[in-house]
Amino acid sequence: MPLILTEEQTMLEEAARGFLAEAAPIAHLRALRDSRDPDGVSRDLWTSFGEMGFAGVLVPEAHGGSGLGAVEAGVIAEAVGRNLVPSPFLSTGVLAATALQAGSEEQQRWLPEIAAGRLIAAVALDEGCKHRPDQIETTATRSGNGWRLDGAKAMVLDGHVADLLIVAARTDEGVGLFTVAPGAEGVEVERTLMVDAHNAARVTLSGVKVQADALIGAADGGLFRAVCAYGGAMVAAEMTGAAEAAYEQTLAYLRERKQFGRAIGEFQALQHRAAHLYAELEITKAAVLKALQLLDSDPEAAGPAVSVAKARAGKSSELAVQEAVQMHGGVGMTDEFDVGLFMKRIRVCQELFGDTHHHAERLARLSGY
Amino acid sequence: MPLILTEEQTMLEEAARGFLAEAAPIAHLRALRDSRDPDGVSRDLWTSFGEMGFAGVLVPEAHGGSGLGAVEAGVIAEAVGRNLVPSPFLSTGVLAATALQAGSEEQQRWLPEIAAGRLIAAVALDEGCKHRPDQIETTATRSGNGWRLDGAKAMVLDGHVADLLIVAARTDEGVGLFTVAPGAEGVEVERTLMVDAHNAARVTLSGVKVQADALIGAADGGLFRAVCAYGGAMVAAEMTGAAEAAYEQTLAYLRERKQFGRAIGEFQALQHRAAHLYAELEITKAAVLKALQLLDSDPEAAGPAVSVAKARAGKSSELAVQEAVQMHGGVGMTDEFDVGLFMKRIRVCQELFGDTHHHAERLARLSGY
Amino acid sequence: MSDLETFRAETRAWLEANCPPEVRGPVRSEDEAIWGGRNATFATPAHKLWLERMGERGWTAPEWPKEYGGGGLSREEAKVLASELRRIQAQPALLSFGVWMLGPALLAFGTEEQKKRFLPEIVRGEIRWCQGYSEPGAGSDLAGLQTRAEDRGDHWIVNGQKIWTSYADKADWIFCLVRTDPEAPKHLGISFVLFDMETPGVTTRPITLISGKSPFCETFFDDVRVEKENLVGTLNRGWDVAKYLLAHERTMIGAMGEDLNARPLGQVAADSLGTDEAGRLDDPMLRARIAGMEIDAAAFRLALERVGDKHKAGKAHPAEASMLKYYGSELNKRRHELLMAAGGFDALEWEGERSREGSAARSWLRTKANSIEGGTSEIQLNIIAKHLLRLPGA
Amino acid sequence: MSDLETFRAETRAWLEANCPPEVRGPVRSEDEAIWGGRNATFATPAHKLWLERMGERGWTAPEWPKEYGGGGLSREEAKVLASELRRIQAQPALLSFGVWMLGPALLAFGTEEQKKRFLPEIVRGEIRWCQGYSEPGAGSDLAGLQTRAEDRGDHWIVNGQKIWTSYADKADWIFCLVRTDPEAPKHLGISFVLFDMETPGVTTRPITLISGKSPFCETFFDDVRVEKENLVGTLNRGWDVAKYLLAHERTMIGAMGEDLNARPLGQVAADSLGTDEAGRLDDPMLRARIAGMEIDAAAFRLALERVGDKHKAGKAHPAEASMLKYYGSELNKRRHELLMAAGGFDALEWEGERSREGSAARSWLRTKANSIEGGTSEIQLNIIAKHLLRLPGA
Repeated sequence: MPLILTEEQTMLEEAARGFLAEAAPIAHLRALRDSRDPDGVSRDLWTSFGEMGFAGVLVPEAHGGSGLGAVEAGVIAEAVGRNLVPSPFLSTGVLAATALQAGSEEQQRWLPEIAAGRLIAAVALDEGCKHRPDQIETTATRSGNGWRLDGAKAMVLDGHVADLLIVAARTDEGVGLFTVAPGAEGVEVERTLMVDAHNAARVTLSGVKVQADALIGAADGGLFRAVCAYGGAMVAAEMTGAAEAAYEQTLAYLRERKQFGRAIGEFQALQHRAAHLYAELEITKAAVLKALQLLDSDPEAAGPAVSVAKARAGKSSELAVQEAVQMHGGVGMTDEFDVGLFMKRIRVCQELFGDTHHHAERLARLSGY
Repeated sequence: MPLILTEEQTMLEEAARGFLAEAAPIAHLRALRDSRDPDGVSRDLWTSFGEMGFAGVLVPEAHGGSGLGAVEAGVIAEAVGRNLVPSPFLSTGVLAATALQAGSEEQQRWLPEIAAGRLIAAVALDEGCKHRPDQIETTATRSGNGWRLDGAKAMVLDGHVADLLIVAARTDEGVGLFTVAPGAEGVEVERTLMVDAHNAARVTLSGVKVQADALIGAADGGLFRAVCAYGGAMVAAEMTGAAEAAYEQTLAYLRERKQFGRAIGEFQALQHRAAHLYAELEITKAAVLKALQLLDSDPEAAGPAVSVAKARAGKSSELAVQEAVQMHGGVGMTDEFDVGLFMKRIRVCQELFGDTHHHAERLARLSGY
Repeated sequence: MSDLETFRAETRAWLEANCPPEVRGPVRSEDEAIWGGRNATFATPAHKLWLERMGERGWTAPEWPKEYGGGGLSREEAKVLASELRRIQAQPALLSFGVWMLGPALLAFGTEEQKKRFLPEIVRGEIRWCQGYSEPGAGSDLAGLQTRAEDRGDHWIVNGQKIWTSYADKADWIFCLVRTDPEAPKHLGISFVLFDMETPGVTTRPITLISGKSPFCETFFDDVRVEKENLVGTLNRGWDVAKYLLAHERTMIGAMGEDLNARPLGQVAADSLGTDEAGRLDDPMLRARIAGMEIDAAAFRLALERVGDKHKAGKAHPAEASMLKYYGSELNKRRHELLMAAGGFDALEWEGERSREGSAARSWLRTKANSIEGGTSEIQLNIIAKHLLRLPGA
Repeated sequence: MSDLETFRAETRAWLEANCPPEVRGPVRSEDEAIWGGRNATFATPAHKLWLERMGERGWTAPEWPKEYGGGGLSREEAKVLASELRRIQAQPALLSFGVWMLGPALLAFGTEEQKKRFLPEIVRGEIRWCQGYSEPGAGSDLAGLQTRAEDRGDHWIVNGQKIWTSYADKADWIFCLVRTDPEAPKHLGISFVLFDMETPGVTTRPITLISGKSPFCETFFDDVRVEKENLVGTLNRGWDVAKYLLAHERTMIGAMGEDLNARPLGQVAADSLGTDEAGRLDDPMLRARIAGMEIDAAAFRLALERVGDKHKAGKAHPAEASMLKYYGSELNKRRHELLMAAGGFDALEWEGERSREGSAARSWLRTKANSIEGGTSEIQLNIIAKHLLRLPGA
């Protein structure tokens, strides 16, 4: 498969960029942040995601979705990144949609709701302060006909506005994913206000009782890993979008801003740094697209490619936002300019589904050293 | 103590630089290399080191030396580095002189010979392919009244021209240093021709018998560590000298060489890289001087400072020679220009007494993480 | 016992007796910082006492001459004092642009009268100063300065606007660059003047940064009267004063990242991420980067000391301050990137008690200004290339 | 079965039958490299056979048209062929500046006659080519070209000197930039010509590099006769041909570091340094740097593939070759720095069998030229800044 977008994918890219630049430019994030919006996302916008076919990009057509693949979802994630759009696309459109497809018929009835942008589902995976999929300590123990869940989850995207929770918990067999009603007894949800003004929450589960059929698919860890792989690749795509937008703003600033009587973009030292950054970003784009393609064509083999993509996205987008602020100088430090918002979002994305260090470690082990 | 050279030390610096620029400029190294000199060092030059008081800089005055300290030895090492001088200064003037001072009266009788530049002594410390002082596998076992030595040593500086060997070997107590005659039965010495055209050898010891009094001082590892600390600091000093000389040649080239109608030093991208390198080198110089001062004033506490100095010297001098070759362009790749010789020497110095990685690891452990 | 050893013993005894326990240990919040000034606030009465005691001894400016209220210490004695303060983890008795920046400029360029008038109250922390250099649109290029001072005989009338004036809203006086000769080219025609921030026509407006509320302000001058006796240095040669002072500022910003009471970053990371069986931080890749940064930081501290010693010995080139400023601020940015990685999800919180109102994230973002304020890293590299490397066209 | 699957099956079967065992597995020494040419030498008869078989099929230039001796494969088929060659660890059947550089230029700029004459013998490895661009003193700045071609009606007389001509002492023909109009400014007035290295007046002298003996030569032209029929492209517009061809060279040098049969560097390092209880390379700091490099290398391989695919789809900007050249050569330098660190003392030896005549050290030093030859890294960054970023004054 050529490592470029198909014509259909390019059309989707244009549609997603166009729609989001119109409906949810960065001003949208600022408005939610500055009004201290209690939801932190707009349900109306999420409904529009449904209408555009974005919310259900990964939902099979039989369940009212677009039935497309990871590449198409990545194209949307990238547009989300470019505009720093706060939305349940990642939590619900990617993670929950991926998880629920593996579920029972009963569980799959949530899929049309997701595709329509009517339902927000939060997937509670991480614990502690870093993404460590091998160290899930939340437990699911058999209790009567069902399960009992105990543990504390962190960085639950959209946790405080979720209509449905999906919780990763350790069973005797391995890590399984369980559907939990946010209002169930023993569930506590605390919104955490984040540096990037996107949504996250801490979720505590104390003796939460769920039915036997709350388990999605098998509890062998396979679905959990698959959800993490989709999450990692999608966040990498979002990061490339955000990094590229910050880069474009910086290039524009280099062309416009005058100092010592010349456009600062004429200074060769800045030219070389900008050119180096261009190379870093292009190389990352190839890695991200490859990971997305493999998730579609050979998901079993996609793991290392996702790690390469996420590690590269972390490295190159960090450089992009650092250079963006530095090259903007003083104004880059003000809240008024957007480059700082890109820096904040990239920092959060680094932590989601494992940072550069995590994936480097993972790849080193996979490579046998 | 101020972190600058005293007046006396500055005078010594001038003397050492002047003498070596005259008596052993880089042409000296080239002549030995191109004639495939079997010794790889000039014994006449070593005698001159004796006459100048350099060979015995660390030898007490009572034994005919200058009775100076690590800072003064470092000043000479730096001048050696600037001129890429192949000489037994490190092996004999630093390592052997440090070791033998802790020895018996009998052993100290070698010191005047060293101070006079008449004796070359090689100190065989390392094994395998990296400096790993915690993994010495050469053994010294009690045998009759004396010891029996078995093992294989690598990177023995001046090993094939040595009049005396000093060998680190593990005893029941710890690692001890033993004097061994190069001609003793069971000793095999193989010269290894190195990338930098400096001297090294592999030494194999098979059931080598030495007297009880061959052990220098105690076998508790203390002297071994002290010799390694002196070696590390002195190589760091040599590296700063070599890096600085390569840097100066590069600055000169930047000022002279014209391209696209301008001196290449006018290009801002190169200016910024040269300025960054300046900062790296200056910061390393402070670290190296501190390590040398502590070896004189508080040797017990000098360990971490030596590691900082050697790690920094590795990092900054590698950058210096890489930039030197790159900024020289094609001619920098030719054997005719000196920058390549600096690159080669720096690579060898990286490996001597632990590279940047080794010392970073050591410091991390010492810092409790 | 050498003189220095005697001095150390006496200093230790005095500190033991005079440094209150409340001002020992890491600075826990911004409130604890002692800035002094007319409207000074103190976290505790002990903080006030600490400033008073240190100020009285001149130890808030240890190396300044005694006649101007300073400590009159030699460089070696000042090092001993600093190490004794470190030993007991004493918090700084005074943070002051007066001590760091204006004072050195006055000592070098001020009249005897100016020194007598301004220095002692700086040492005692009675007057808080701010700096007025940057202007909108001028950035690192001070030659483009627009604020104008019109000559009115014994005084000037100043009109214009400054930006990035730290703590302008809290400062009592300002040292300020104004254009006194609009015809002169570039750096000429600029003068260095002092005036009271309560003078009619001065207004300030804080700037919100990506890290949140900030000490930076926009400052506006609308027909502000400035007495001519408050000119520092020669008329129209304010650039010389500013350059001298910028060098001091650079060293300061370069060193700013250094909280000497701070624990090694690797240990901080181990607290949050744990260690493996061998006691190593349980994130090998992060650990490697931390170790690299800590080595550079250790060497940088020594370089700071070395440049100070060279300075004292009359062997320092003024442009070495640019080297320290450049390296120190880049280092501090690296440090905080690593702190964020070590903190993980916890360090991303922006509000609330658990995160102490997002202190990790806000500090991280704040460091991004280090390589911009006081002359960008690019400007410092230009200065090194020109003045230390003497590269053509630099 | 799709067409591509059929092609894969057929290719696999053909390779199984035709790729001798002697040419499988890593290239163990320079002697094994197959360069072809009039005076070709082969490590074994199997190597000769391998070139003949692949050349006959056109698979030494898989994507060239069949009419000129090429393989006539589509891009997708060529990828399948490459992956099948990798699968059996086949050594390259031909290393050739003709295939990599001259061929693409001839396909784009050559006359039908030139294509018919030169391309098939390039594919079969019968004629070995070298490149004459750089001149002493001109370096990356080809505008300063001095080699002059004097018009003599049906031929030119060429005088001048080239440097960095790889394998000039072993090549049969040269493609060469000469100045055909001494009056024209800068890049104009230069033409792209071909001639036989056996023409009277051509002499070569190898250059000794820091890595030892090198393929590079100085090449001298003393009244060398060049037929006008061997002009490629338009007279005085040789710069267009050269630019096109440089882009190809850049991609090639960028990718050169990639020995696709090579083991992961981390495993190579573990061989020499050992592993800890957890199976991790026993040098945590080196391990971290290796992992970072391997990630960049993996991503770079994908970027190479992606630019190829964009090219095929008509969506690649020619300057993207500069991006690949820049990144690939810097990456290769990093790889060899790490290989040296992993090899330690052993990798420092310069002669003797144990070190295979210093192969690690020589390879390491050789990589330092990657970012100089074919346009320095700085030139590539300039090109990116100008043509891709459109920065002012670039």
